[in-house]
Amino acid sequence: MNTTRNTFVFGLGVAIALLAGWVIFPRALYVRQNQPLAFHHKTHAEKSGFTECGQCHALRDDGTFGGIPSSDTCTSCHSERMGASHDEAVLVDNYVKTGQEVPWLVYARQPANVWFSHAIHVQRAGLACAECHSTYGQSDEVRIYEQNRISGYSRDIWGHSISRIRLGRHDGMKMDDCEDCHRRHHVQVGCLGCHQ
Amino acid sequence: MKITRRDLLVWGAGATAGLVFTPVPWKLLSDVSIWTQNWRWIPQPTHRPVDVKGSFCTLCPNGCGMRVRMVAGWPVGVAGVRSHPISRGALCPLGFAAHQLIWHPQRLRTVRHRGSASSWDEAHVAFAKACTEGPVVIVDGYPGHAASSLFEAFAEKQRGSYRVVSGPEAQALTPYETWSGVPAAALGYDLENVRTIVSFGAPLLDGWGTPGQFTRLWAERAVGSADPDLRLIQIEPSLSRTAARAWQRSAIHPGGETALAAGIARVLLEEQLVQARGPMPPLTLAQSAEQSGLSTDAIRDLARLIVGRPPVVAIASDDNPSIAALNVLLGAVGTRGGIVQKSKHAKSHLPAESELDSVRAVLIDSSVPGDFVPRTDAEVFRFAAWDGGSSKADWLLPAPGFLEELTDIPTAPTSAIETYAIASSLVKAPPGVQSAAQFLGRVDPDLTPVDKIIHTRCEALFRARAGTLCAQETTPVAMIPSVEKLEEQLRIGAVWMGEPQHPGGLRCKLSEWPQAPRSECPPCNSLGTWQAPVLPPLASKLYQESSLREGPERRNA
Amino acid sequence: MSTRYGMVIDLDRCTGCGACMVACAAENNVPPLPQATSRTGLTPMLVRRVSNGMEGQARREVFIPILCMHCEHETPCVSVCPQQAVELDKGTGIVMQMPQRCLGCRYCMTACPYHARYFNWWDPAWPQGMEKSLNPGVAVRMRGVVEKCNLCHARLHSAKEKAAAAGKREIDPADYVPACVEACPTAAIQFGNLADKDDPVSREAHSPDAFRFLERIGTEPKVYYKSGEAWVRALKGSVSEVEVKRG
Amino acid sequence: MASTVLTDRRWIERGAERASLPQFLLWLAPWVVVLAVGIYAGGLCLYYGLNQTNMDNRFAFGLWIFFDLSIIALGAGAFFTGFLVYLLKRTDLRPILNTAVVVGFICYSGAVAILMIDVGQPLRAWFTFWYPNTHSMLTEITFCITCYLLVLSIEYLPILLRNRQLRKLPSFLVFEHQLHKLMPVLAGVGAFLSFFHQGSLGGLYGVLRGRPFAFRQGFFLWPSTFFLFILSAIASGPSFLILVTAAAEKVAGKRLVPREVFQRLAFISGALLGIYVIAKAIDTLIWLNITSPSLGFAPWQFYIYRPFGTSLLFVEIVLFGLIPALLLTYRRTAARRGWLLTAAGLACAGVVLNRFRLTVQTLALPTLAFDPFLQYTPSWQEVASFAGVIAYGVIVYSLSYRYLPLFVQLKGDRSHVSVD
Repeated sequence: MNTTRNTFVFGLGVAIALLAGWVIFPRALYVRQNQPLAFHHKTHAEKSGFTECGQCHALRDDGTFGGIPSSDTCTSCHSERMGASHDEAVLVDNYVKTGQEVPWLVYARQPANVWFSHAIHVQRAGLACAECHSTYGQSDEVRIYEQNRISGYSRDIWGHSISRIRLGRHDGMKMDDCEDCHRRHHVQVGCLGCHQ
Repeated sequence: MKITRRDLLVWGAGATAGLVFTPVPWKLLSDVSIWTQNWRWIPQPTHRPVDVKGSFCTLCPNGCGMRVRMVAGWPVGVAGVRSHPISRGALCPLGFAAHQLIWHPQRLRTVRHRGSASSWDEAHVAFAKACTEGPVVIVDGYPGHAASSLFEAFAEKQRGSYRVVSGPEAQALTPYETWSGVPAAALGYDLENVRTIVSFGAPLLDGWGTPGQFTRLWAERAVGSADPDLRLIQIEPSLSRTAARAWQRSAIHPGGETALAAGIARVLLEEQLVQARGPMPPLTLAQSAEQSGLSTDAIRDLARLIVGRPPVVAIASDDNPSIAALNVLLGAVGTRGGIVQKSKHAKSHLPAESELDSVRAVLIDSSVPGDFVPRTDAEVFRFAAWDGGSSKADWLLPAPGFLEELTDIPTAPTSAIETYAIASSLVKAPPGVQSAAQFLGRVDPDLTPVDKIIHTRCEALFRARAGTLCAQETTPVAMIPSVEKLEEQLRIGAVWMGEPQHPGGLRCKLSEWPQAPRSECPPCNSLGTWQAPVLPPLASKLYQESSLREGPERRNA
Repeated sequence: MSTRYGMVIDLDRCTGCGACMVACAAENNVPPLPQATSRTGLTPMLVRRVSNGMEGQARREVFIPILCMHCEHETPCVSVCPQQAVELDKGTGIVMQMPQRCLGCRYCMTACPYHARYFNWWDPAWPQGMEKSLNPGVAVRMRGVVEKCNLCHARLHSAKEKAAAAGKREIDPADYVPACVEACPTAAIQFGNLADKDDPVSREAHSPDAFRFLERIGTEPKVYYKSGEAWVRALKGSVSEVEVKRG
Repeated sequence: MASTVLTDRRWIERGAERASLPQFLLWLAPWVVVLAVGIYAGGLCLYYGLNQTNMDNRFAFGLWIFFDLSIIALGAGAFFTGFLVYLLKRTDLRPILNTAVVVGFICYSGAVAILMIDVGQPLRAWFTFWYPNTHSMLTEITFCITCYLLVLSIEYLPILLRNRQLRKLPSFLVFEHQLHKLMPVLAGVGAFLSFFHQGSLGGLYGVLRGRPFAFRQGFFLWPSTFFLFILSAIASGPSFLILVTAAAEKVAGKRLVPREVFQRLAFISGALLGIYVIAKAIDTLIWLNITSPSLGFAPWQFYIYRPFGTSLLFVEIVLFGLIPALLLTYRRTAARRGWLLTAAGLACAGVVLNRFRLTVQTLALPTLAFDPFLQYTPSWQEVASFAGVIAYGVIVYSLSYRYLPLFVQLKGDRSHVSVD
């Protein structure tokens, strides 16, 4: 009787811990934030006729990566409101007209100690953008940005799977993921090859 | 069913055991260590494109060429410019951290009147009132730049006076002005052609003149063999960094330079080691030996050594006339490799060190070293970018700092060749900051503003069609199509360099050996010439974290 | 062929001005430390002043820039680090220190005979606003970790990126010059590839006046020194090999 | 009510004579104060960083590393006694075994606590397990010390569970029985780990090619200091046990272990110390005449700086080595309590001096020809955390002595003697 009860209580403890650890914890660990504007890659690609990521996310002359285009780029089309949506109004009034940059939340932002060169990976190694960034560039969704409360990293760095048992090829941008790919392609770089 | 304490214990044990098989402990362990790698209170650089701009260092009047790396409108690093004809890619250590000076904790941002907060308007009213009540003195630290013209014009209109505080290198040239009538500002050292230098304590390898010019020259010609092409003889009581690396050095008693110069002159004349005839110093060799701390034999040897490889020039660290007289005797004035006249239109100016009597107000420009204190009872308007803390001023007026102000850079004091450059304003000055030129421009709107003066100077250069423009490649001014093009080139870092002057024009008449007591020499600190009120914070590397410089006590907070 | 970056420092040309130290600190976002002393500061490049021990007229002094020597053989700091925060890069010969991996045990500092490693005793701090002057490309180190000269790695990164963008495999040597080398007004510090026999640095390193400090302990440092003065060359040994007093 | 507050009789072994609770608390009070100050000082170091210490870039290791090396050497009695009792079947040493375990546990946990303050980034210390550099002596030490501390905790557990109140819980009693069966295995594991890390601690300095005062040529993988450290640790460990037990006897005012146990420990300690002294002398000669000259360092230069003259070498090898070795092995001096304790004290001082010289002198001596000889004085924070760990040791030992059956032959412990 006593043993059964003990086993049950013990098991209950285990079960609650597992539930908390696998279900509640991953949710509690991240802050969910919306992007300042609902930007749709697909719409923009269709309207502009751009087919390559590099047409907006270009390399600069010195080889550094331009990242997200500045709000000047928006001005070329959005100098006046192009629709009735709320976000459109925000874009035009708050950013385009003031010349301020849109505070985009960058899913793939690596921390300060990482040195990642798009030029080397894209120009020299010939990697496709989707290799790391998945097909977000063709999607019509605005993803929620999730930020780790402790480390401050975007969730995309650790990857969506909390156990890091990877759901897909594009899940996770941690050092282990970089190393995996480097190993597969027999690329040898020292620590400071990718760190600064 | 009652929950016992035992149940809770067992439940806790189960939960603990279960937790080990969840990501919680492991992910937390990882995240906490990532947290230590990204502490939010540790600043990190911004990820923005880097822009490189050409400019000039304005920490001292020498104006070395600078390449400034800018990110998001702020300077993040500087480097020398190899194509600069005088500094030749070199900068002094302080120059390498100068871009941080705009953030110096002692940066002045508000107007202060006798220690309490005030405003520009009040300062204006006070200064305008002073101008109506009596003459005003304007003190300038970098004579010859565009703002100097404005100061002079203002002083002239107001029947006040324009005074200059000059550094030790410029002061060392004043005896020749007395003897030849050529302004000291028009003189320079023909270092490219000299083969023996006798330095009487001048910190030649320690920021003397244009730091890059002499050190480069020294490295190319004075090292690498036992008897190098350029002999540097350092005469100095202590083992300074210049003395440590000199070809020969003589340790003398402190203050023995005058006596030693006289002793050397006596040997030169007695042994007829020089062509020139000149006045015999009154000091005997024995007196000279006693006062300088060298033996008579050592003085004789030194004299012979000095003339052993002409051309030779003696360089003083202050306006000591005995050393200047030695140069006259050595034939080092107005000759190749000696002291030469570089300019026909430089002017001489009254020094600011003398007492300023019956003056209503004194306005001190931010180019004046922080430790300059005017000898006056008049109301003092002190412009400064940083609070050096040493100057007594009624009004402390915040001036634009490094890279924040458009200014031109005339020829460096020691240079043997004329140059002209423009340092553009690369960084926006903080609000509430005004230069002395802007301030005077508000008092008297008829004054020609600095940018106009600079443009006029460019026009003059363009019209003269002389000299070359040094940038990545050198272009004769005659080949430049328009004055706008010339000014544009100058504003992005090119340097105009004049034609070398024929050295023969300069003559010094010296009827008797100078005995005039030396004027008070400002204590030469180990910074060489640079006497800005504050040091860049990174100078802590030089002053505290290494044993390189004992120098002044740290002046930064 | 792998590259072996190295230096030859001509001590006859060093005037001890300290431009290399300041340029290094500015390049590598080393904080100014008002509270630091010569024993607690961060000076990945440190110019030391050494005398021949004599007094008066016979006294001679020399300035010796000390930085990480990037030891090639049995690199003392690499083998001791418990968690692989230090490594000798196979491709470049640079001894790399990874502050983000470092746990701050300082074992590597006791292992280094050149005292070229520095510990961040304080949190790095700049006067207000001065963080805007930080050099992009170099992460600021946190307190509690060891740092040292990484041969201005940010400049190597930029050079590599530039080469990749231009479609080249090798970097242009002119694009990769460490800050101290660039800053030296007398060109006393020469930088180049020691593995390339035609590189001027490689030739200088084999000149009779060239030497390395503590050569006999066998760590094959890649920073060479050079002097025409015998007493300076004699400093390469230990105290017992040089009859000099320390200045 | 007052009596229940002021008495803890029911937690103390039946029949064991212990001081009254107020007296005991009075004894503990100063140690608690020292511990509190130590924790505060350690907290300062963790919160503000190591600028709280007087260590610097040149003296990167200071008092703490010396302390770690010393107490781990002195704590060697734990594994070595276990090794003798369980593996070499020297059952006559069993009475001292519990004390040995407690002393070992105190020394190792204290060392780990100090190490955690000593590293600049304790929150990243686990990287050593995740990204270990197998060539590093420090990796070996970290692994072994952590594992051995775990072993010691498990060894300590049955002693803890034998407390008069705790053993009333049947499941604890069963657990303790089961643990006891494990003891020989644990002793074996502990001995293996300990031999290794005592050696690695020696290797820690011995591998430093850049520090010719410490650098030693190796046998197989390890420098000679690896073996010397093992020897000196197992030689001084038993001596330290003698000292600790004698101190406890002094406080208790009665004999706690049979005289023969002391005798046995003394002989083991003395004999090993003798071997160590010979090995150390040979090693010193090889180092002075072969190793360091080959690196360009002449022997005299290690001894020209006060206070690190050759006299210190004499003190270490003869005064604190050879003499206690003779005193401890010679039956008649070992039988005299005064001589025995003096000799044990000298032996412990010898190992402490050895650790001091290796940690401090190594860093103080110049390497480059233009290096100065350095000095370093620890800050109050370093001294306070050092003292805090000692206070922690005294407190844990006092509590263990009061509430746990440390000395098994005591009256009232019979039931548990039979368990063995």
